[in-house]
Amino acid sequence: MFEFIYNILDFSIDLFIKDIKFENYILTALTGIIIAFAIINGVLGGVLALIWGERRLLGRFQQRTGPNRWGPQGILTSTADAIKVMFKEDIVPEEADKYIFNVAPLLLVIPVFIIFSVIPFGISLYAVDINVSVLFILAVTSISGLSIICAAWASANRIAIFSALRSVAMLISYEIPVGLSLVGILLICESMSVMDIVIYQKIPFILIQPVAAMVFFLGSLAEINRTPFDLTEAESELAAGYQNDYSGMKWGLFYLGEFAAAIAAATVFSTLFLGGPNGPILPGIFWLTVKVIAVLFVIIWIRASWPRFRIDQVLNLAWKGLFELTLVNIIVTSIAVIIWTDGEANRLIYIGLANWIFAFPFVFLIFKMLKTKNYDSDNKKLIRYPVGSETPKFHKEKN
Amino acid sequence: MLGFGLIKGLSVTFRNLFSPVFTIQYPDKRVGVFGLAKSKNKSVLALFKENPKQILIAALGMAKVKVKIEQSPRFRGNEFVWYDDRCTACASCAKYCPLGIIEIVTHASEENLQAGGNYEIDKFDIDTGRCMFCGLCVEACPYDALHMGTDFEKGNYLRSELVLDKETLISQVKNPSSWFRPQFEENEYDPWTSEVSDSKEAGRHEKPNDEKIKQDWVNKRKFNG
Amino acid sequence: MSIKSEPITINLGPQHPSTHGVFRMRVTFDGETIIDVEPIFGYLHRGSEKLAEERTYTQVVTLTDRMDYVSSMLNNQGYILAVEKLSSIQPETRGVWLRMIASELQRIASHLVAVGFLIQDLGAWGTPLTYAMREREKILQMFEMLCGARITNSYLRPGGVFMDAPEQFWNNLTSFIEEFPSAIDELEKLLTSNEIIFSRTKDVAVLTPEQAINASITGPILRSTGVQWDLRKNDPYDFYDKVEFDIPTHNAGDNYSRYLLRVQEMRESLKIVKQCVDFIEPGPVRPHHDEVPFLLRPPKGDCYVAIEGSKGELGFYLVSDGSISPYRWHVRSSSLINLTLLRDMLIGTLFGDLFVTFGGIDINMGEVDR
Amino acid sequence: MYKIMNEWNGKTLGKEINNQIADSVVDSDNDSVFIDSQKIYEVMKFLKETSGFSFDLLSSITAVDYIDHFEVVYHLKSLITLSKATIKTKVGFGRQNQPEIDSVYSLWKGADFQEREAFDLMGIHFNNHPNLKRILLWDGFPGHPLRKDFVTNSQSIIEEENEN
Repeated sequence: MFEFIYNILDFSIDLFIKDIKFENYILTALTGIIIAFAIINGVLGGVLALIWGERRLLGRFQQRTGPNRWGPQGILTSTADAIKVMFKEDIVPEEADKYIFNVAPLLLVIPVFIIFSVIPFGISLYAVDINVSVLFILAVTSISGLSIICAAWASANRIAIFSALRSVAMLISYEIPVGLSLVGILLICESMSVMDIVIYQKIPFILIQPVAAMVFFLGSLAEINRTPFDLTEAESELAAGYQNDYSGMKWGLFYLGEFAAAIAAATVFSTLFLGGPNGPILPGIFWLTVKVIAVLFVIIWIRASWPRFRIDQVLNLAWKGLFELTLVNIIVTSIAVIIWTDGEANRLIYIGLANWIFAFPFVFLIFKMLKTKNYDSDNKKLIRYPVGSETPKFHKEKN
Repeated sequence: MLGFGLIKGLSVTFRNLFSPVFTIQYPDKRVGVFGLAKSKNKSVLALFKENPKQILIAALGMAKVKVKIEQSPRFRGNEFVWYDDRCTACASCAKYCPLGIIEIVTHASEENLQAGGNYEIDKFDIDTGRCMFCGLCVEACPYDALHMGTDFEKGNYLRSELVLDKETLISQVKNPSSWFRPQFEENEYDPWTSEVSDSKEAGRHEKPNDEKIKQDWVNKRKFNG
Repeated sequence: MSIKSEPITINLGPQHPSTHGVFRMRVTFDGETIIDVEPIFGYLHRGSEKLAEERTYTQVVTLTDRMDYVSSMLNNQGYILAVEKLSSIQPETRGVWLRMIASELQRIASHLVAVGFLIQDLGAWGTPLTYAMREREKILQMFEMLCGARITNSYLRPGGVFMDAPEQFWNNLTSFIEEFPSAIDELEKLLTSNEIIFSRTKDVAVLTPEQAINASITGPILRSTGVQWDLRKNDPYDFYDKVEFDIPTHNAGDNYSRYLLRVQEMRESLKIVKQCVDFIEPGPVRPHHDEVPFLLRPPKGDCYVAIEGSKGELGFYLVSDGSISPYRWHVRSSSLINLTLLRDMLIGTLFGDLFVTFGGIDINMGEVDR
Repeated sequence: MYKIMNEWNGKTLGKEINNQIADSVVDSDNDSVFIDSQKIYEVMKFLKETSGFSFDLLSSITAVDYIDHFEVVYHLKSLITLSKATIKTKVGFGRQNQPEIDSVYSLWKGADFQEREAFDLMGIHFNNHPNLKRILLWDGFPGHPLRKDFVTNSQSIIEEENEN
């Protein structure tokens, strides 16, 4: 994509502005700006659509209509909200550390956009191809935790600090299973580049690495603070969590960052596990969009159906459940990779079968974390309090 | 259970994704082409001939249709219906009001004083801004002069405008609710479609003729004696 | 290994999304663990008891509506029973059946709200709540047919109800009786076997029967600890001795059993409504005005009547001095008294359990502060 | 299957109590027993802990202002013997500023909020209550509103607030 746009720019400048000679680096910068502009605006548009789509879908799940006032089917609702947020008063608490208070929302938003730079939107449609882009994604996503703790600390609010500490605890816990869950894929592809992984995915990796896909999905739900791991802004406990004291566009940036993170997580998941832009006939960007929408639908569906975990259960799930699962997954996959080396026919199918048979049963292990024995009301006969066991000494005589 | 409870929950919400909406859009609802045609009782084609722009808006799902919420006939609305010619200014309603928001000022009529005639009403104010619409005043009214109203779209910017005075009560559209007025329910009266402007229809007591009064008096004497 | 930490005190409420009104708690945390809770009341205190001293006996009915505004029919019933006992009024049969139907429907509505908000506090994003509200909506519509209002009913009068039910009410009631079991089934399918709900509510905020009785806790919370105690059975008022139903109990005494018990009680209430519809016969619904005048003047004396409200024993203590208004009106509000053990239940649990326990107790601020 | 609760006759109960604790019953009628306010704790302890009475559930505590004295009313229920009774006490004769009575908090924890409420709204001081402070009204509220001599004039409250 980069070279394509660079060449077009070069050509058009040659064509129209012949007098001025442009240095290469200016052209490079211009190209970068154009690509960044396109991606950021694409994501922003996606965020607006997602906010609308989530509200409509949640409404339908709850047998309501959802927002339908502004524009056809209410699609302009989130745009109207965005405009409103921009014009709202910006309140900074007096006790706040003003510099950090202002920087924190930016810290949340920027890394999310950076992730999209390494995502291939088509087979050859990408901004940059770093050879360690999987590592890059994992590294960049952890910056959001810094932003949350900055925001909470700067706003000098106790509830916000609660939220930030929860967020950090969750981020630290879930970084590990999320990172380890990708090891299986890296073993199979023998590359850390997202491009290579996409090209290697003749069969979507969700079928070959079911356990890794599940762990990655749950982990990314936790990292983007979605139900059932939305403890950071559990509105029934912490009101709005770390963004309690934010208002106006700063709050808007947090909101934007969260929804962009949801899109980013869905994109990364569909790139790594659902084959990304791979698909028949139609262009890759279409298939990627379809897959991202499908993943987002599942995320919203889960939000509509499930309550949230408690903090100790969340951490237990990460350390006692998902972490072990990833280890099992790595062991099974590495043995399978050694047995069926690269180049062998139907290699992916064999590895997948091995994973389904040996690794997937361990999924039920994580439900040991939840007290899932059936609720027993069978000891009903047990008299816990002797109601009416004695007779009073005298009764009121009834006429 | 092993996580199957969670999946069961997902299935419940998924099934409800396709079930009809139970909420009501108010004050207007957005409809598509067919919804618009249905609300106007015309075919889509006729509507298109009439106003193509409207159909275009409806195709985007942006056509507005006014919604009138169907309430029960007993609904205690945000207003009162009062028939001045039924009212004898006995002020029962004012006495029975828990909040004391009905203000009545009367003077004796100069014309029919000898015949025990009516009081003339100078002032009949109901402060609906403080009213809780319990309807005890309506229950207290012995001559069915005061009724609960059914309209509830009575928003105002000023508290003083919420006070219903005598002139407003006389001149307004009269859609009395059948709350504590069983005579309305017998006639299958629906306050949402019809109104009762004639005060004679609103009361349950017909004015008795002389013979009946005499008979009643005799009966009462007999019973007590 | 223990990490040295400092306690942190947070004011939760009166403005908080899930305090069910304007309740305030001053909670001290050690990390995520609760070490102290101090409930603070009074943000919705309207002085109902004082107001009643200046109103006639019928006018006080409107005050009872506004106490526990999600179960106003039950409040009406309790108050009316107290007035009837005080002035020895014999209620009309049809009126009693009608008010039993109304109050059992109200109990269902109240439990639906309780269950819906309990799950809302658990973090389910409104879905079970909307399903519960959908069913409650049907009940409120029936109330509107009965008395023209959905929440502040004022339907009951000394001696019965103020007006007979219209024709449409019976149609709606019949279809409600048919449809409601499947709606509960749906709700239960969504919630009862859900592992997250299970793991979050099981063995949290456990009460023993001795503790609960000692703290005067009544209603579903007491029954969830394993005590078979229901004033509808043990001290029958109205015609509850003529209908058949069970008192569901659970032994665990935790949040989950409180949830499950409410669901079961809804089914029992529906049973009662069904039987009432069978038993009801045509007749007058309230005594004539000559017998029970608007301005009641009960003889001097006092009486205490307790009914099984949706949240526990709902008692009304009335003192009459022979005049048209009560000399003293006291409400034994179960919402307030059920909070007595809040501190003991919460200490040692985590922040996430706080509002779940609170939702499991199911209070209504209108009744707590009166 | 379900047994029905009975109500104690006040006179019978009064005799029973008086046999055990001398001079504790002042008066009794068909509905209730009037107890000497000095011995209320002793009587309550007896009623709660003696089998045959075992009133384990304290339904309600409330207070009534009878102008010349206050009356504290206890409604007791027994789940074990399935019976209920009403106990009354007269306190604060001659309109003392602070009528006093012993708290039953140590017997029933359920008395906690109810005694606080009676203190808050009626101004009855419960001795030995661990946390006797206002519950529904704010600290520093002038007077006790449910007393009959309380002036229900919002203007005067505001003025007094401003003076403070």
